[in-house]
Amino acid sequence: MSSPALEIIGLHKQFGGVAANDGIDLILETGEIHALIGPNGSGKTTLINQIMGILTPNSGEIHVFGQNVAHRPIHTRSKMGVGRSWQIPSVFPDLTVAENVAFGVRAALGLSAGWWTKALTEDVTDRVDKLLGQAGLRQVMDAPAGDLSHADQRKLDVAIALSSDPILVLLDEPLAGLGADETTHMLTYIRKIRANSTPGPKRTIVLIEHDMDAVFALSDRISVLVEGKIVATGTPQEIGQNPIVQHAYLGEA
Amino acid sequence: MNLRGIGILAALAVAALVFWVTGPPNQPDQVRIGFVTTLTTGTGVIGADMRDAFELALDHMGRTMGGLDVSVSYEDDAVDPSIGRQKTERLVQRDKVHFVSGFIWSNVLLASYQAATDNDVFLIGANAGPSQLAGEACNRNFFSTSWQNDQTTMAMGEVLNDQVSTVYVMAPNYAAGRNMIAGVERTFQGEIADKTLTQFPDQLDFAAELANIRAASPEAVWVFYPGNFGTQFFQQYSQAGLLGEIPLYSTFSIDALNLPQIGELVEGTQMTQSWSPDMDNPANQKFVGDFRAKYGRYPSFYAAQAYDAAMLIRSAVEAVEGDLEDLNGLRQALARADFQSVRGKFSFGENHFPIQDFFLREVVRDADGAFTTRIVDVVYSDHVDPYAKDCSMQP
Amino acid sequence: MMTLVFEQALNGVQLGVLLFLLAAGLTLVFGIMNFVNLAHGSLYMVGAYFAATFIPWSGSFIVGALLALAATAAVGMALEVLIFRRLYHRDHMDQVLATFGLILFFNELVLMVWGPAGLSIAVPSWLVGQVNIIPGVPYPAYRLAVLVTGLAAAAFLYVLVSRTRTGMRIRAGASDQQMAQALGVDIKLLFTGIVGLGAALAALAGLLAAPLRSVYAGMGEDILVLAFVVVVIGGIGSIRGAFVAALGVGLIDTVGRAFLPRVLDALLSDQIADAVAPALSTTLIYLTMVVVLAIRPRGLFPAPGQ
Amino acid sequence: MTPTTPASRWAIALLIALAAAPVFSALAGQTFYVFLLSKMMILALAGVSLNWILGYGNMPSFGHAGFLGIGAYSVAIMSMRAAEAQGGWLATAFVQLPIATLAAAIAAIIIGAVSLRTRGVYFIMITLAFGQMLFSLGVALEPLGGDDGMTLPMYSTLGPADLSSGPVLYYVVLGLLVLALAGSHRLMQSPFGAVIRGAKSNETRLEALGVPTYRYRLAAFALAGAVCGLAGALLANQGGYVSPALAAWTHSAELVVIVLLGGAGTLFGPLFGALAVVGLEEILSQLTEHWRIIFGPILILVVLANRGGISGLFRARTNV
Repeated sequence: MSSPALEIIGLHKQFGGVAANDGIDLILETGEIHALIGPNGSGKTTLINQIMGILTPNSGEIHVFGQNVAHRPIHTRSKMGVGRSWQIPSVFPDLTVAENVAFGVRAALGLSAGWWTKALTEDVTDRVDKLLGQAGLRQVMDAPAGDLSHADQRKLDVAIALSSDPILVLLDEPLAGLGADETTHMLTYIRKIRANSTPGPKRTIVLIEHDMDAVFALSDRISVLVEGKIVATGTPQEIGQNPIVQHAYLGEA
Repeated sequence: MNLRGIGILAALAVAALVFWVTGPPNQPDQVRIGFVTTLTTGTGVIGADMRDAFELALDHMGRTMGGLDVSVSYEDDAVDPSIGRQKTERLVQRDKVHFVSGFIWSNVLLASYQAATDNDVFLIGANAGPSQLAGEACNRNFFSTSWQNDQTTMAMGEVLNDQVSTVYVMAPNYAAGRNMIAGVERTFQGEIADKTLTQFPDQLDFAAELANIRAASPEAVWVFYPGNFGTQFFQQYSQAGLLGEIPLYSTFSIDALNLPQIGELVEGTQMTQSWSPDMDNPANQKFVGDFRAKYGRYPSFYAAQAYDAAMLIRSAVEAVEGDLEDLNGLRQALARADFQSVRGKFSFGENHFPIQDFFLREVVRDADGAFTTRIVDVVYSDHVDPYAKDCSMQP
Repeated sequence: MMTLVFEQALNGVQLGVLLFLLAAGLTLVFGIMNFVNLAHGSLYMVGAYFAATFIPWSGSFIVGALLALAATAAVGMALEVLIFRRLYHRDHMDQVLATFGLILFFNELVLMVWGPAGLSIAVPSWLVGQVNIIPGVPYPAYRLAVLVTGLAAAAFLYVLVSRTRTGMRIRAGASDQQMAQALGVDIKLLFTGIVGLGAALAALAGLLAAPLRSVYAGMGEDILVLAFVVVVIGGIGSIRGAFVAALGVGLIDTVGRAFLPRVLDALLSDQIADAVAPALSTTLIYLTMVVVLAIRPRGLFPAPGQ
Repeated sequence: MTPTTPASRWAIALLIALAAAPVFSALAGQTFYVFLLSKMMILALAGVSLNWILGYGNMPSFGHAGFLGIGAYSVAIMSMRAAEAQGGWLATAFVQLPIATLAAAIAAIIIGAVSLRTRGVYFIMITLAFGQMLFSLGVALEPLGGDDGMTLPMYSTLGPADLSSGPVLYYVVLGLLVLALAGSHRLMQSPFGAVIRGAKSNETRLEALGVPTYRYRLAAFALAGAVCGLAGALLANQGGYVSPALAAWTHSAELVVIVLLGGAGTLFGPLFGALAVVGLEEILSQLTEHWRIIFGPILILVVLANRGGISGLFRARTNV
């Protein structure tokens, strides 16, 4: 019996007097796309920051494929297969697009960053090429990331998240600021991500998104956060009909 | 490829360098002197005083020596050994000076002297007197118109022997400070009540130490706080109300530069020194009189030593009749010290440090109400520094 | 012995309040404008030079001091308008380089304007002498006055920042510049004012220290490093942190200097103690800072958002 | 920066000119410029090392001169021992320079391990504190002369010659500087360099990709300390003298100025910076002893111009 991709038990995170996450319990099965929705400030980003290890919880447990990682450093979580994108595209502006993606590729291949080898060796370029092709960024691979358009930076941000070949992917508003065409492209891209081009199980995805059409189209299940608590979890249909949700969140939309 | 471009740029750069390198033309009939001292930073006042005295000496000799014009470049060391070294190198290598003088600080002198002496350029130290140069590392091309660090405080130890049985000693924690304390300990036979080494270079508030002094209530306090340190120490000593209570002796801490600021506080306190403005000889009277007339203040001991350095150099240039190629002649003439020192009698020991008297002086007001110092007593006559015996001068 | 400890503690607090006056300006400018001002020590120096000029000229310590505060504030505001405000959004190292240039400039400028000899300020006649705070411990009246003035300035600053409209604007500027602008705060003017205030506090420290430490070129750097240590230990941007850290640093430095040699004398052989004590007391402050930062990398009172 | 940018063309031309300079200065009978240019190149070498952490990585050290001191004192101690033994293996540059480098590396690992827990201005201050501690240590070391420092009893030997000879030292320094620049280029194009440059702008993201940045930053800090120690060892031979003043924070500030003025995070920036700092000081100080009143505003103007130092000026010119 395999462990769930992600299991969160009684997670608390306090900022001063405010409980950003107030006793969160959540289980994600392998291959699931699970959306987190809720108003701004409801604790969604705080939650994935803790899964990634950027924030340390005050109490509670975070199990990734059966191991409690709540107090492990960030980089070890990446080694266990966690990867994330950022709400505001978080790229390395001075580095080329290819270099941006190469970090994760090298880490996934178990290569440490040597002092004397070239940055892009052959085994690395193959993967980099594939990732950038998938994201539609191959033609700009030698440009500094800081020079890209917002939409391209958004794509690059997701590509970087995938570069370390994670099997649990945390996507923080991947559609924010994108136009209609770009949104369509990104939705296809996210479906491809789940399918996982490399051999291995399907990827599990945690998706934070405000675009409800996209959320309902993509997700297998949805959890609703309000003031640091999960008030409802279920399939898109169940959530769409849940009166608490309609009152607390969708009703306002 | 841009090899040609690189070639052109390189050629341009080399041409610029050559132009730069050729520097000022060497004028043959000239005595060239470099004077390295501190003209900037918080202690620039000392260097300015030395420069004024050196200029006065040049005025007195009509700006010629042995029939040759004299040109002096004054260089600032900013109290940094590596800058002092660089300036000395430039004076010697590029400007081809015949003499280098100045040097307030031991560490700057020690970093710099070889740049001159190794190239047979004479270095006339006008203040710093580190034990190394007086002893094992004595050098045929190095001469001092000041003193060896230990001497003045050894004299102080003798003074204290006559007056007290316990003393509290205090100095900044750096080489000269520790040497000065060692000098007192060498001759003082009473009890050292306590010894405090304060932070160097940045401690300027002595509240903690002054409270400790009061608690220890020794018979007397002796301190070494040169330059700004002195000003600050005496102001705080006075504010702490210790001035009337515990007699204060000092060395190299009260000078003509800070007397205008602290004279009132330290009137009557005693110190040892090898020179005083009231010394009664014609050279000194002319020096002090003209210095006051030209600059409107008393010269400091730094100034007196710089003045002597200029006069020493002239005596040597005259002895060889302006033949600056005659290095042996110059060296022998320098060693004879055949000039009228503002200290009256003046001669060099084997190690090229002066053999001279050390006096006890005290702070007084002159006829115009300005603060100065006056000789009270002779502590040492014809004193030879304790390191001279370690010197075996190579001819 | 107890009286000596008490007296040394008083000395420590007195050094502490001087450091606080300097650190307060640094930490305000730092916390609000995110600006590293190495030239803050130059304002301390310029303030002392102004005071040493204005006090004899006006014949009154108070009048001269107030003129010096105003003049230094003006210098600070001029610097803000001409240079600082162009650098708020720049890399810290750019700010370091530019303000280091200012240090060089001001140190040379005072040498050229006031001469190399340095100046001194006499203790005002009504503060000459000692006060017996507790019987048998005569404490210099002037040092006591420095202590009281420093504490008063700290209290003034506390009230200004936490209880007044100006303080509200300052705090708004610190937490969110756009929000502050939306509230109708003229950010440019506010920032100029904050630098002016910091400059005046630095000048106050400079002129209070002058009768103890005299006035000379480069006096700012001797104390600037300590003030930065205070800011960093306290947590950048935190006035409260600066106050606590300043008193802590003042006490550790003074008490360390006063008692460390004896403690070491008792523990070690004379010779070793003589060699170790001064070196250790010199580095005590730095050691303290390293330990604090090793445990709390953002200081004792990290300001939120920093 | 590839070797075809205008800045690198100037830099290569400069290096060629530097290689030829001793010949010309010997012809002109002016050995002083060999001394001065040696010093300039040693500072450039120290600047190259500081550039790795301050320019490419976001580690603004204000105590870098401490490593100069460690390198210099290592040489002084070995030279003392060698002089007692009248030569021997401890006297050779092939032993002294690596040991000095290693000593600085070890110190840098210890200092870096603590300092790298902090960021930004905290990092500036904690490195400054460590630098000041090394300075105080030097002042307290009485057997080595305390604050007076000490004259090297003998220079590092190099086969039949030793580094007391201006031209020998000059070409050793030039060779090491060229090596360091080539190494700098290679290093920053390597995966390691990419991590250091990446951690400058976005350290969290790097960690989220599985890169343990602390280790890499510490390695960079140690490497920078080591090469600066090498520069210190050369500086001891260049002056024939060591003193704690080498480690004073003003010298750390000088190194920072060299890197920033030349252009932080550019390959040849430290070379331009060292040339500008040493050259300006040399030229301006001959105009007036108050030369800093000109030099200070030059620094301010360079910052206000915001072109990224001297390297940036070259870049800007090609855009016109």
